[in-house]
This record gives sequence, structure tokens and C-alpha cells, in this order.
Amino acid sequence: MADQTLDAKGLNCPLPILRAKKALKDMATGQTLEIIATDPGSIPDFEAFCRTTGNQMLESKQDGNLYKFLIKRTA
Amino acid sequence: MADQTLDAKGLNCPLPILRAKKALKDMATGQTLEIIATDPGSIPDFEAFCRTTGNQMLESKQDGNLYKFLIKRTA
Amino acid sequence: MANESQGGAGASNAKSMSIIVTKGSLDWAYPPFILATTAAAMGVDVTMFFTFYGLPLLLKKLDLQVTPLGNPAMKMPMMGMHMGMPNIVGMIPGVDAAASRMMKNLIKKKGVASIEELREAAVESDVKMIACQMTMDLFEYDLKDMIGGIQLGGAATYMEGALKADINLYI
Amino acid sequence: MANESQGGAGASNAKSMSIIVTKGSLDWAYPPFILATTAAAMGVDVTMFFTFYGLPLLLKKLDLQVTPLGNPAMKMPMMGMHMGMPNIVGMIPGVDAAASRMMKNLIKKKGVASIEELREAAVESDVKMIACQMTMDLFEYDLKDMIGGIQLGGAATYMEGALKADINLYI
Repeated sequence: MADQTLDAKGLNCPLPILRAKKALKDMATGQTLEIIATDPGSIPDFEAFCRTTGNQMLESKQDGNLYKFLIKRTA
Repeated sequence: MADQTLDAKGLNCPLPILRAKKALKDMATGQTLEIIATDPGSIPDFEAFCRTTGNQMLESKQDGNLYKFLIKRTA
Repeated sequence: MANESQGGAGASNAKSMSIIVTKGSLDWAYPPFILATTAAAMGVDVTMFFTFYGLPLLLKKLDLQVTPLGNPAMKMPMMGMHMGMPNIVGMIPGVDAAASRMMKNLIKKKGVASIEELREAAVESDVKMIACQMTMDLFEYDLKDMIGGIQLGGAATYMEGALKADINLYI
Repeated sequence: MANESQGGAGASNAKSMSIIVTKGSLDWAYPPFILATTAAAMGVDVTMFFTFYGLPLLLKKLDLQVTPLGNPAMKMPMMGMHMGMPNIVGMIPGVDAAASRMMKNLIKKKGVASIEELREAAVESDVKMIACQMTMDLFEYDLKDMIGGIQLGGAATYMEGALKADINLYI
């Protein structure tokens, strides 16, 4: 569904953000990136990241020990 | 040629800047100060100093191990 | 809105941050690199000024050790609890090295980036890194032993950037 | 454009900076004084707030020593290479003094200002220096042992200045 998926499982701060930024940079405006993480801190962090950079958080959900985010590149 | 010359050879950061400022303070607006330094960091530092204080860098050149600056007091 | 691709040049409308990096131990190298890389990822122009004991963090070959600084009795997780070694123990040759190995193992096990990895990310995301010329002279470091892409500068260079920055940290 | 002649009074349009100075060792006395004097030379109104172990930097007679703080194994350039002394060696009486002498020799040899010289430059360029009254009481210091031109104050005095400042550093 997403244009690209980033597996950030097992990575700790700030690596999920750094990897996500790297992926978004190579995507076109309007494309979506799914991120799967295990770091609970990634919930507030990806929200802060989106608010600050102007990218859009389409979905943020918890699935057992996994945190899944769907971000649309808009910035 | 310059109205005054400051020998800052052998001096390390921040002494060339401090001595230059002291010299400029006693000069009239429009007068020029030549500075001779051996610290390679003085190149970006005197440029930053001029941009920040509004004084004018008329000349910045390297002559072997010597760095020579010509600054006009305009601030 | 931040510009996705700009560097640390400062000609943009992006927010900016400066960090003075003064400490060179394994533990204290983390805060500046974590903050710098995250800020850069969020579109912030970042300048790091490496001075005093922070300067060796620019050496190509890093050999970082932990210190008891700010960590009373050097508490570490061991055997399911937080054990403290009296700091004097850390002074015995070999114990610092053992604590450093323990920290490096924890780092790997917990998915925490290495300093080398974060430094590389900083370079890739155009974080501007300035080596303090005075510290280079004082402690006899050579630019050829340091990573590429760094610039030399002094206090006036730092001040010019800091006066324009939104965040200025001293670490 | 900065005003060339204003002092630290803060009534001007100049940019301003505050620095909290908490460390009193020979090495860690450098960053605050280098930044304060450079900023003042660049037309910035500077206030230094001396507290805790930074307070003795205002004593007329300085007797500063290096510390291993933030410098793992106290690496120093010796015999053409960077030698580290295990920190335990620094705990032996007399060795800190030897390291301090070594540092002072390097400082002189490399054309680096002494702390006394930078402090004098700070006074001359109207850097506002505030001694923390609480620390004076706590560690039993006397104003008559300190340099002239300083003011007494506390956290509220610091806060008022910092709230208006463009750069606030804690060193």
C-alpha cells in the first residue's frame, strides 16, 4: 500500500528518524513511507518530526510490540 | 600605506581579534588597520569579525606562513 | 516549512543550531552527535564546533573510552541490577577499558548507533563541522589525521554563527 | 551594525550573550573567557555569571590546575605523540601539578593567552561579571579577595539577563 517500507525494528533513537529522513529524501512529493519500529519513543518522535518538517502523518498505530507509521512526503 | 599596523605574529585565538579590536577602537572612522598574523584560523575569524561588526575587509592574503589583512574602520 | 536538501551554509530560511563540543569520551560524544543528526534530519542547519577535548572526535580513527563524569559510582546494569563501582576503581588501569567494553556491548545489544555511524550521518546530512585551530595547535593535532569535509576556525567564526542561531548548546 | 563603544549595560541595540561559569580548572576556564572576550570584541553585550566551582576564577590570585574531566586518560602531546596517563596517575599527589605545569608550558609555547590575560581583556571590554552570592556564602569566599569591577547577584539576576539574551551558554 505504501510506496516504500522502512524496517526500523531493533533500532534505537535517533536511528529510526535518520533512516526515515534518508528514505523520504529519495521519494517524490506525495509518495508514502511506512515505518515499522520497536522503539516506543518513536511515537512522539515521528509526530514531532512530521510537525517540524511539514510532512504528513497519515497513520500511527501500535500492533503488539510493533509501532507502525505511515508518512506522506509533503515537504 | 595602512594608517596603523598590528603585529599579531605568534598569537593564537582569540588574541589577534582582541588586539585588532583594541586598535580599531582608537582609530577614526575611515582609517585602515593592517594585521599580520601566523594563525591560519585568523582567516575565517577576521572575515566573521568584519561581517559581524560591519567593519570592511579591504584585503586578505597569504604570504608564505603569514596572513595579512587590511581592515577599514567603518563601524 | 524546512527545505529538504539545503546544507549548513546558512543562506536559507531554515532554523539553525550551533553546538560547542568540548568532551571526547565515549559517553559524552553521544549527545552532540545525536542532536546534530536529528536536527539535520528535521531540516535544521547545524554547526558543530569541536574544541578542547572534543577535538579528537574528528580523528579518522576513534578510540573512545567511558568516563565517570556525571555518573556517581559509575552505575551500570549488571546481573539484572544497577551496580555501582566506586569511582576509585575506575582509576585502576584496565578498569576504564573494561567499562568501555561493557558500554560498547550494551550499545550494540540495544540497537544504539555507534559514534562512527552518527558522525557519518552528520557528514552526509551536511552538518558543518569546524575544528578549533587553537586546540589543533595547543594539543598538536594534524588536519591530515582528521576526517574530510571539516573546516578550521576560531571563536569569531563560532560567534558569527551563534548570533544567528535559534539554539546554541555547549556540551 | 554593532556599536563599537558600548558596555555591558544592555540598554543598547547590541546583541547580548550570557554565560554561566561553573568550572574552575585551568582547562575549563578557557572556553568562557575566550567566548566572552571575542563576543565583546564583536560588539556583543556579555554577562558572565560565576557560580559553584567557577567562582574562584574571580579571585585576584589564580592558581589553576588541570583536571581529567572530559579528557579520557588525560591525553597530552608528549614526545611527538599523544600519550595518555591512566587517570589513577592523576590522583597521585604532585602529578596533577605536573600536568598543570605541562599545560602551562604548552600554552606559553603556542602563543595562547593566559587566563589572567583574558580576564583582564574581559574587564577592559566591559564584560559584566557577576559573582554568585550563594556560592560566596557556601564556600566562604570574601569579596575583598576578588578582582574589582564585579557585581554580586543570584539566580534572579541571571534570569533577567538571560531572558533578553540572544545566546545563553552553561559551561
